[in-house]
Amino acid sequence: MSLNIAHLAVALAILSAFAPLLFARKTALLKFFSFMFLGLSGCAAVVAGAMALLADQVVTMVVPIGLPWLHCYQKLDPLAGLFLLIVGLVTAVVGCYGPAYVREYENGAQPLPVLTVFTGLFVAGMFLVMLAADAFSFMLAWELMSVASYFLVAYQHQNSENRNAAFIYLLMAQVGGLFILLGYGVLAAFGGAFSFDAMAAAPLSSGWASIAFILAFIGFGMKAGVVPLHVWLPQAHPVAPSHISALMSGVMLKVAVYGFIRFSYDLLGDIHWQWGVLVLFIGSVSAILGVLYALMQHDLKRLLAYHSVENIGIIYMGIGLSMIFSSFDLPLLAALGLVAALYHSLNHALFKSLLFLGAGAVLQNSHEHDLEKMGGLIRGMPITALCFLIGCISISALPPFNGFVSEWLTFQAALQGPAIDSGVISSLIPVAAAVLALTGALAAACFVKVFGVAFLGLPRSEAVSKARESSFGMVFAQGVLALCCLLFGVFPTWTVGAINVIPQHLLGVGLPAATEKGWVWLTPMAAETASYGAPMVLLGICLAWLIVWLWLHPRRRKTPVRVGDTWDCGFGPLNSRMQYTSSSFTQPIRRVFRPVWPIDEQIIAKDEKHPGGHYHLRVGDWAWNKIYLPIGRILLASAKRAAMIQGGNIRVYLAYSFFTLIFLLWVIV
Amino acid sequence: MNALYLTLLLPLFGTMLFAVAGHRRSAGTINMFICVATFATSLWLAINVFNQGTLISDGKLFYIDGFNVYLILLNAFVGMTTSVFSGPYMAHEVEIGRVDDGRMRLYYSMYQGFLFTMLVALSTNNLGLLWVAVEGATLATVLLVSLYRTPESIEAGWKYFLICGVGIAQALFGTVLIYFAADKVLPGSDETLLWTVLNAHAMELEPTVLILAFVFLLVGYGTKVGLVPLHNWLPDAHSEGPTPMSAILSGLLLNVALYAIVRFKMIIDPALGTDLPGKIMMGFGLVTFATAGLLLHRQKDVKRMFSYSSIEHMGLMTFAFGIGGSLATFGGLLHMIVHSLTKSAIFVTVGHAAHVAKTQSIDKIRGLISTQPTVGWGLLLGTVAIAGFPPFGVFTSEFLLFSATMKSWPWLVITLLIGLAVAFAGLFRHVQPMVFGEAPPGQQPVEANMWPVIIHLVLILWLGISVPEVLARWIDQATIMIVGEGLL
Amino acid sequence: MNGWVIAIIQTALMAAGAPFLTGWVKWVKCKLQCRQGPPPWQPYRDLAKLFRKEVVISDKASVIFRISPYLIFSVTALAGSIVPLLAVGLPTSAIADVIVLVGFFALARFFLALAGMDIGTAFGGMGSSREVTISSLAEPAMLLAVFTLAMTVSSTNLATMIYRLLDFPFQLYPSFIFAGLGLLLVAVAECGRIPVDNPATHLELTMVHEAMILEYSGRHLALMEWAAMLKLMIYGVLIANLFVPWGVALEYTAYDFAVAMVTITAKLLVLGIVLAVSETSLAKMRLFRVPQFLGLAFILSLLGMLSHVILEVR
Amino acid sequence: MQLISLPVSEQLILTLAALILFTSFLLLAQTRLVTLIHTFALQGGLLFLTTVLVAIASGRHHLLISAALTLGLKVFFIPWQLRLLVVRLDIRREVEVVGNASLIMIGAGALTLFSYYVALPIRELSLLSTRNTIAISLAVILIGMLMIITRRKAVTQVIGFMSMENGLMFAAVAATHGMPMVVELGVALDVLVAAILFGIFFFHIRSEFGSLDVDRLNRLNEVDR
Repeated sequence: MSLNIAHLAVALAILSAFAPLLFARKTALLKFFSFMFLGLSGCAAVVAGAMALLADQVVTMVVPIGLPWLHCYQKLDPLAGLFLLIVGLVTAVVGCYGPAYVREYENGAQPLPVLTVFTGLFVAGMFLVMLAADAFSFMLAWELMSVASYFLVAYQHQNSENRNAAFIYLLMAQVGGLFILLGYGVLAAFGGAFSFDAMAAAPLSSGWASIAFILAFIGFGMKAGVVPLHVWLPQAHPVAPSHISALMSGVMLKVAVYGFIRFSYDLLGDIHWQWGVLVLFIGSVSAILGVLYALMQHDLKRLLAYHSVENIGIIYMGIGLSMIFSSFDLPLLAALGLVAALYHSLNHALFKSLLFLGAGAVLQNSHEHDLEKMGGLIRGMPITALCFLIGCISISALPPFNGFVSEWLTFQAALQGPAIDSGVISSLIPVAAAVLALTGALAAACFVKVFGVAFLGLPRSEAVSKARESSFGMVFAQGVLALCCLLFGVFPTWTVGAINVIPQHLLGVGLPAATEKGWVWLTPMAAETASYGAPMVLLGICLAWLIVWLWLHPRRRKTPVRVGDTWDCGFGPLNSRMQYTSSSFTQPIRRVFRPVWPIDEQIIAKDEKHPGGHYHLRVGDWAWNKIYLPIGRILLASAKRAAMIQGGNIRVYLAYSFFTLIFLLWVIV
Repeated sequence: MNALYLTLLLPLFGTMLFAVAGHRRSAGTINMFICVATFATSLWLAINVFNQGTLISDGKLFYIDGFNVYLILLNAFVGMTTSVFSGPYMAHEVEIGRVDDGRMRLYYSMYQGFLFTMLVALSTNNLGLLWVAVEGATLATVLLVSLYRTPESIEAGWKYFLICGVGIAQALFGTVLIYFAADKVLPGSDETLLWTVLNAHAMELEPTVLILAFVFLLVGYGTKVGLVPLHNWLPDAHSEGPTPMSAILSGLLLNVALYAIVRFKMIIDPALGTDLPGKIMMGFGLVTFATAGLLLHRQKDVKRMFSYSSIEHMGLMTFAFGIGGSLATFGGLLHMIVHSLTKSAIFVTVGHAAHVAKTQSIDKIRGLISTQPTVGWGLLLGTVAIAGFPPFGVFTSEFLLFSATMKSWPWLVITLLIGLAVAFAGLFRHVQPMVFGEAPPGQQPVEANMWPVIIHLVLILWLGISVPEVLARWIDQATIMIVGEGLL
Repeated sequence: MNGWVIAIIQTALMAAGAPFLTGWVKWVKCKLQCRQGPPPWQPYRDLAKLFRKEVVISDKASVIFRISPYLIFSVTALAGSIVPLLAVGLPTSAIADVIVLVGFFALARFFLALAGMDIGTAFGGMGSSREVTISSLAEPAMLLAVFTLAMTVSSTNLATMIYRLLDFPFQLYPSFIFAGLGLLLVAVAECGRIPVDNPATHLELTMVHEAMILEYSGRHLALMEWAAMLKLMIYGVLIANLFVPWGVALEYTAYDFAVAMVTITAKLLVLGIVLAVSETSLAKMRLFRVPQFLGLAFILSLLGMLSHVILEVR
Repeated sequence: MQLISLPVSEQLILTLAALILFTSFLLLAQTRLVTLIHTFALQGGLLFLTTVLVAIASGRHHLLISAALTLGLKVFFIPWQLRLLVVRLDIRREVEVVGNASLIMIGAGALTLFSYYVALPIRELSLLSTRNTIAISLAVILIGMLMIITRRKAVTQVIGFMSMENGLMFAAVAATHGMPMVVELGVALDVLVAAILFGIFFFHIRSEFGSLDVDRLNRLNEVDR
């Protein structure tokens, strides 16, 4: 049943891609049908996912397509269900958001049907990845997802940065896909077949298992965007249409996480501690570098993209912890780490989509994506601002919103480090916890900057000052996500209770104690070890607020608030250029962590072009400068070397033939 | 067998007809009809083979089995769709005055002549005749390569002629050696060079002669396949000839040459008892694959670029047949089909693109999608397909190939992987700016017949999502024939 | 039910005592510097006056500016409610553990910094920028310090931590020395004391906390100030009760409470003196020296953690 | 195996083989075009003789047709056509400079040795004396290739190519007593067409590049210039 609904979701997504083409000329109908089907498909996926997750059932099916001896295996289990739910939720929301948002593209340079077709295919690809239960259909769905999203990134291809970003994206997607394929190849070679069941049963030696793991780690990491495989992410996400960025950043990265979990827990099974250490290390590095790079960005969507790197890092930290515990035969703790990672996947999908949708709303209404030119948007777009604020609080991992819960769970897992029977590892794990703490604090700093610079203060450009609230659909979509952020933050026990079946499937145990104290108290290990009463926190804040308000309210009548000018030190009226900008806000952090970024910073004194002087700042990416550019250079140099073979002289060509012959004759004799 | 004779006679008739009447305006249409008829008869032939199994002609000169029949069908099909494209394309060339009547006669006549030689090469049972037909194919196309009479096209033609001539001469020596070996087993027989006979007596042949023969055959036919470092003629010939020519060269000729190598390998392998030929082929395949991938980065001419892509894929197929084993062979055979279909579709689109932009230079082709969306998307999707992205069929065959490599030569997979990534980057960095972006001022859409492209892309899409049972059984038969065991 | 009442009373006590602690530090400092100084209860007078005064709000301010004081105070008060001032085992302490406590501070700071940026002055942005920089460095150091304790007692729940520390047979934990020192440094930074910040000046080059609340007046300013005092109080109680847990009431008897009351007062007064002495003897740092200061805190906490793992486990 | 123990016909074939190899060396060394064409015709003649001899000695009379074809094509038609072209293109007197001629000759000698080395395993299996000719024909083929590689004139390259073809035919005739008829005919047809096409190309190259120097055909390349 759940699988049928999931297939319905896929069908609806494909329908949303192609059915509206019947109305290719009538934009209104095109938009309506496309996004309606998309939304319905999302809803169907949510239903299917929830059924699989809550009913704790595994449904399988064989579809007779694909290769003759390798039919397409489909399976929906709780793990797939959770991620199906995540994808479906965001897709459904995007279905509400889309029609109003794509208004911008109606009369643009590119035809709208291109956008809707590939959006549908993209979503269908993501659904199919979750459902695939053999390597072939997995790769098929996976690459469908990659290619479709490539076209979406390249949608506004009249801009060169779109083209470049799309190229880098597709290139890395291709490489990643190949790595994954190889990973499956190892398993299939030992398991004798491509179905997941056969692979899971493959008798792997420890060395081959590690090779398969590394391949999968790189492959999925490429898509998930862990450092240093993240470089496509900050390029591709900003240039895609915002609802696509929301899907890509919020959901597609989760699909990679899903694949990684599926591969390492389900297919490989016997986990080595070295893998866990690797995942934890890369996760920590991604988290900290992601947030540090995010801090330095002033393009709103690029900043959010770097935050995706950070959050994926946090998810990987959870997974890494889980792997380490699992390898030391501590399944309960392993379950805790896994639950934390899964929960964070859900949360990140929610708040990152919310933030991207907010950024889209800002972009649509002010045509501005540069933080340096924003400001004061809260006055024109109050509801968007409120939703965005909720997103900011959530992603900064502040109670009582959802981001906090999953980070808290990750902390709890990290603090159980000493349970491990190895001194070095158990002392390293708390360090990871410290990194997580630093990440969280820096993320908060970053979102103070984002919200403060974009929505508060004075508008820094004309267009921004005229921005008005978006239409109902867009606001509604953001509202839904904001509400989800709150609900998943305030009622974590229910969520953890539902997610619990996944570690039961993968590791054999769940977290029996997590919800034993009732729905108010989240006690992952035991009540005395740690507890978090999220509803009580919300209640407490409200209560405290109420008391203060009741106490102060009478005074308000006595001495009403007087509105006056801002204090300007007596120098005359303030203007928007006196405010701290995005760059200046992060200047202290830039000083503190100076070596982290390749910085090109110049202060140009007054000259003709810049009568007021000029400050120039460019923050690059070391991964790009030190890894990718050299690879590119090596590639081009070797291509140049290889080109010598095609020198143009026919006598040389014939000499090749001659010497090849001689060589071969010499070899065989 | 009648189906076969018809299949062979139709193009032969076409060759003669066009030698006289190729310059007429209706020639393009007639050409198309002949090709359609050829395809129909080849389909008939295929159904015959499918129903009755292997066929052999009375004089044992022709022999149709599961291996070659699907290549015959493929040849006829690609020949047909390309002829659909070729008519309007050449009419446009006449219009802009690049070719005159005489050359049009030559063109159509040789188009059919080329198809004829290809079909003969595929269907013959006599290995000597195989050589004659492949050499004939070179001779038929060499003037087409230099059809435009520009210095570059003359140069390309000369290189094509001489390099292939020298190469193919070596193949003849290989054939002579095979004959020499067989002569000892079956002295004085007229049937000594028949593949069926050789295959039956493969175990009795002298291994030391055979390995020597194999080297010559590999270098000889390998020159036609485009194996590095014997490939140098290929990009030149593809880029300078008329585009329909490039489409069938890439789609057919290379396959046929590879087919020849595989046929010989089928005889040589059992006699030899070692996998030395396989290893040599793998080595060639890898070197070819890697070099072509790198050279993709240095292209300035769009047809030249796609010809390097053909070299790359031929390398991959050679590698697959070199590995041997049912999985790799199945993948290699499937790859032959999907590569032919995709590459000819790409060349068709490239032809239109070159007409739109009035140049073949990559730097000057810009914004195809905004000028003519069908051409732009066709080129982009074709490139996506050839780069091995699902849901297109190239992915399926590469998937099989990778799995096979993983099974027997796991470490080589890394080379393949790097090669694929490099090749992909090389293709896309050039194709992207051509299709995307804003069109240069004054660029106008041209009359384009995109049906061949659409049909090909739909077919490879179909093959990517689901390989039909019939085709799979067919390929499996061929696999059984080549390596002795099937997959199904 | 009993527990809830005690918890609320305890929170109220905390809130009520906070201004005194601030005043006490100031008074001791004045004495140390041989100045007359205001009496320790001067902050109460200030707050009372501020609550009565008119509120002037900039016309550039948004709703964030208005709700921030209430939110910050509520959150800080809630944070206060989970710190065991007098007794352990109260129901409020189950609401949140020490990680959530840090989260509360972060939430308050988040809005504080936003409020600073809201009216669009240079001062506000400057203050916010510095505040988030300092706190983002202080937070990990603090968590690491607390984690050392949490690992020792294998719990992150504050009440459980204190309870177990009291329950265990007395032993010397070398890690606690480092963690305590680390936490002390963090507290100094977080509460905006010398040498990181100077709450007593409004010198634009140095101010952090004051820059953010520069635009506030009347009861809003009062709430902000009070929240800051409360924060100092919470840190004081935290350090006092975590590292010197004796005296905290384990059972809810009048005697125990009285003892707890006396001991915590004494501990806080001593802490206040320590703070005053250090503030007197140290000079305010340059802003870009602060990371080094916090780096020291981080290293201390890390050493604490490592010495726990190396020396104390098994 | 003693030479003396062989029948006269086979002794003759071996002698002819030696002569053909010798003409190959001559071709390699010859710099004047017209003489080169004559030498090529001579090689064709030797091939014709061999074919006739084998046809008579082995009693495979269809080889006589093959011999006739060789006579027609290799001895008369192609040399005649080449000579005609040389006259028409007015390059009779052109002398081709061959760089480092002695080195090339040493190379050709080494190739002969190498061919012998390669064919050695076959030879050891042999019963028939004619099997030795495999080595000779291989040497002729390789020397033909060497000639194509070292010469810069299109005409010389074609002669090299045709001389390779001669080596092939020699192998077919001497080592295996001729290929099946249909193949012989096909090969002959191909050679004929090729010879005509070469002629067409000479004119094109000459008119587009102003010379028959193939080193000038270097526009199509991937190298930065």
